[in-house]
Amino acid sequence: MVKAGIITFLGTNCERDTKRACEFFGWNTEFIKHNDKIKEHYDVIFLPGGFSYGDHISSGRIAKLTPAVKSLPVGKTLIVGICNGFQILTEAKLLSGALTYNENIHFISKVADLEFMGETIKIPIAHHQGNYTGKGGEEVILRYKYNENGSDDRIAGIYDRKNKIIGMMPHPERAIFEELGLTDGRKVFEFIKNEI
Amino acid sequence: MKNYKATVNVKLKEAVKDIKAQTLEQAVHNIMPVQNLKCRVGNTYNIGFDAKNKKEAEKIINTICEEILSNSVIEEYEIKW
Amino acid sequence: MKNYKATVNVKLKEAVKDIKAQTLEQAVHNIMPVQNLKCRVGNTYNIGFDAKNKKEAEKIINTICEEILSNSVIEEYEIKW
Amino acid sequence: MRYKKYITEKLNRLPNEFELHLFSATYSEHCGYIHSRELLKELPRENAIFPNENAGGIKIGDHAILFKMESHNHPCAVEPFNGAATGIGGIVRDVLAMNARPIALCNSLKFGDDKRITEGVIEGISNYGNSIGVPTVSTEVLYNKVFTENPLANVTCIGIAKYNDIITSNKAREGQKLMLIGSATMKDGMGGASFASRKLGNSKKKDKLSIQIANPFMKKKLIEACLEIFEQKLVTSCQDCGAAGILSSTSEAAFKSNVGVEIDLSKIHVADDSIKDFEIMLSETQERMLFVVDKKNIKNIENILNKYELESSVIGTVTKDKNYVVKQNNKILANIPTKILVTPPPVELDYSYKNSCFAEIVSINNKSIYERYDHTVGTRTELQPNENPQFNSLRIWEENCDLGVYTFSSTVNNVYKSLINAANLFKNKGYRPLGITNCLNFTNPEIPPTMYEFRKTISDIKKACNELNIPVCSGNVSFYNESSNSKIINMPTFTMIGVK
Ligand SMILES: Nc1ncnc2c1ncn2[C@@H]1O[C@H](COP(=O)(O)OP(=O)(O)O)[C@@H](O)[C@H]1O
Repeated sequence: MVKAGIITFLGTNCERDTKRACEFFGWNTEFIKHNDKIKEHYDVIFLPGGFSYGDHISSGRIAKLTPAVKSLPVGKTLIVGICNGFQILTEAKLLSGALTYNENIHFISKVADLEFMGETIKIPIAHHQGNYTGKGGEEVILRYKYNENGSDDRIAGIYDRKNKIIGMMPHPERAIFEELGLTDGRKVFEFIKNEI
Repeated sequence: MKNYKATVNVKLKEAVKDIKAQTLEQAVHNIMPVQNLKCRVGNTYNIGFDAKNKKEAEKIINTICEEILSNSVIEEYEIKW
Repeated sequence: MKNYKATVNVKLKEAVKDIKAQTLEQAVHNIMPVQNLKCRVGNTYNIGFDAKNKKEAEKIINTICEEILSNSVIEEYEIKW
Repeated sequence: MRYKKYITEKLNRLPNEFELHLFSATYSEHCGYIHSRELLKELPRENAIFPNENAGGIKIGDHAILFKMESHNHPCAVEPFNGAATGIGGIVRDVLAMNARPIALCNSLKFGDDKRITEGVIEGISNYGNSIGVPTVSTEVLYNKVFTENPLANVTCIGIAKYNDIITSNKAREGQKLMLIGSATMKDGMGGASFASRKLGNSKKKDKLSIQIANPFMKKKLIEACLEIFEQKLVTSCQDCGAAGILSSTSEAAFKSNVGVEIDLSKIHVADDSIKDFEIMLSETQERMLFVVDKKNIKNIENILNKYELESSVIGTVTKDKNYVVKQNNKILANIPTKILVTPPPVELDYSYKNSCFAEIVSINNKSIYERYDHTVGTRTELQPNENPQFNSLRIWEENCDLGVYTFSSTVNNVYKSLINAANLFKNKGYRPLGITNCLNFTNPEIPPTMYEFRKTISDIKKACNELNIPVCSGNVSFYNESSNSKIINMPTFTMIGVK
């Protein structure tokens, strides 16, 4: 069985959604506190979405300083940053580039069409600073079909295969349940599972 | 121990697009005609604290700038005492 | 027409709670011990534009400050040329 | 002060200046419901749970859906961003205080021609709701120029709790301790309660002191910390610190519990040493909660708060004698029977009729507004806003059902019809309407035809709810929505919930 860890920072708000999604796939899921060093083994570690530290100073800026992030088992365990988690990973320089304000300067919350593994999928996006700039060597795994926020090359998600780190702005954990009318997020979680 | 005060200015590097500045320029154009308008937006932090001496104070401020106030991928900073 | 450049500094009034500064102080304390730390956070705008003369330039900047950059209820601003 | 004679008679002595400050808040329209409390008693409450608590609601299976609507009209007129944001902050605290997790936000906004207000309010709602991770699922935005100086911002918070774990404010017992949790008290929001009960003056200068600063990050920490503390059953009673801050939270808890309290101001954590005694009592500093706890639980509570980097202080004790006592160290500043403090004198109500003007109100709701609100966080939202931004459906995983949510407003003449229409909308979509919360936005109640229209509104709500067999679970009243140059059209706002 897959063992997933979800790091919770002060202000994080998608940890329970992410846990619910992991549990839908039958994964054994637990929270990791921001001020604990990661010692245990996990198959995958999520940095979930939400406004860690209120996005004060800049999104992801303060979360990157926490013991949990500093002790991430880079290269050993698959690490997945979603939304604010992606911002934290770029701030920590674990992924290249940076996420700045959306082109229209506003928060954007909608169901976006995304290009993923050769098909178009529908997943919610909800962010204020999702405008991706300055890609490095990572593989692009998710692209906005219509450039929602001004990102270079319509980039919505990247994957550093060597270090096993994924970062994405869209929220696949919000598109799992039939009851909510969106299920394409399952494809992203299946991809994650295959990369473990 | 002595009290030190520094002002840190953080701004986007020249090459990075400054969305807030673009929005500001648009907002200005919406209320009045201004020619050749060019804006840049940054953050300012006034920081006061105690340190043994100037050298220690500089070390503290540098750490704060590098670790918290700026992201070297897109931003640069300037310290004034 | 002449080109003018101004730097506008907008900050919260003294009596207003600076929630970003609180987070910053906490973040600093979490990475190192600093005594008597006091922070304030503000925004800086570098604005360049053409105007007939200094008087017109001042009028433009004042309008921008009042109408767009600051909120007189909680903020105050300072202009440097 | 207008009620000094009344107070003197009741106390059988002259009140001191500090006490008068307390009365000026508790006897304000905002806290005392001077013009509305008698009429509100007529609202149908059958099947509602906790209609007199911080938030009322409906029972579904083993769970309770608690919801309440609140206005933040005056603060939005003065400082739109913080005004709207703290409006959400306040209503979230009402739901949180009952040990309910906030699961959705709704809003009804009315704007005129002031773009800065429109933009600021929308940004304030977006920033606060998104940051605390509570989805905004239902939104109404209306325009008419009468709202230019007096915008209306009504927000609803919906929460879910295990019915048996609900915490109320009426369980304080002698010997227990009062704990103040969250932000250090400072001067922000000074006099907010009396401020909201006053029409906006020509000069906004004085009003500027009354701004409350929103801190959604602090609120998010407070939500998680409170729910963790409540889960461990460490708190007997809880009350949020809203209008008139420490004063109203402690006096309400004391009154509802039929006890007294003794508060020591020197124990309260403050952010500003220059703050005066009465300012500590009345400050509306955001992101604070009041707990009533057994002494033995304090340490455990503090440990949990530490994890969330939250401060607290033990500010007083519950006493038997039903008196409201405030001290600064050993000096007694106030000693008032609690009942007198929280029961304002009756006022004469003027129900005379006068023609009021008619104004056409149009919807300006569109995606450039609702796309700024995170509506999918929380994994409950079933509908996307593009079809009908005012109606949504939330998955109640706990009870395996769907909760319809609809926010709408009405003119005074249309109250009955709009409630019936709303219920029909629910029925057409397969939902059974369960209850409503409301916010009554009116002009100066001392000037006709405000009270006439207010009474008509109450009686039409009553008629519609009786016919639909649904209760009014909670609500709020906002009077004085006028400035020297203009006044609003009186408009009640509703959030209806239903189940499928
Ligand atoms: N228009 C209304 N309809 C129904 N209940 C109302 C209305 N206005 C106020 N109430 C109820 O009166 C009580 C006190 O309201 P309020 O002072 O706004 O509460 P709080 O102090 O918690 O914000 C609450 O239980 C509230 O639900």
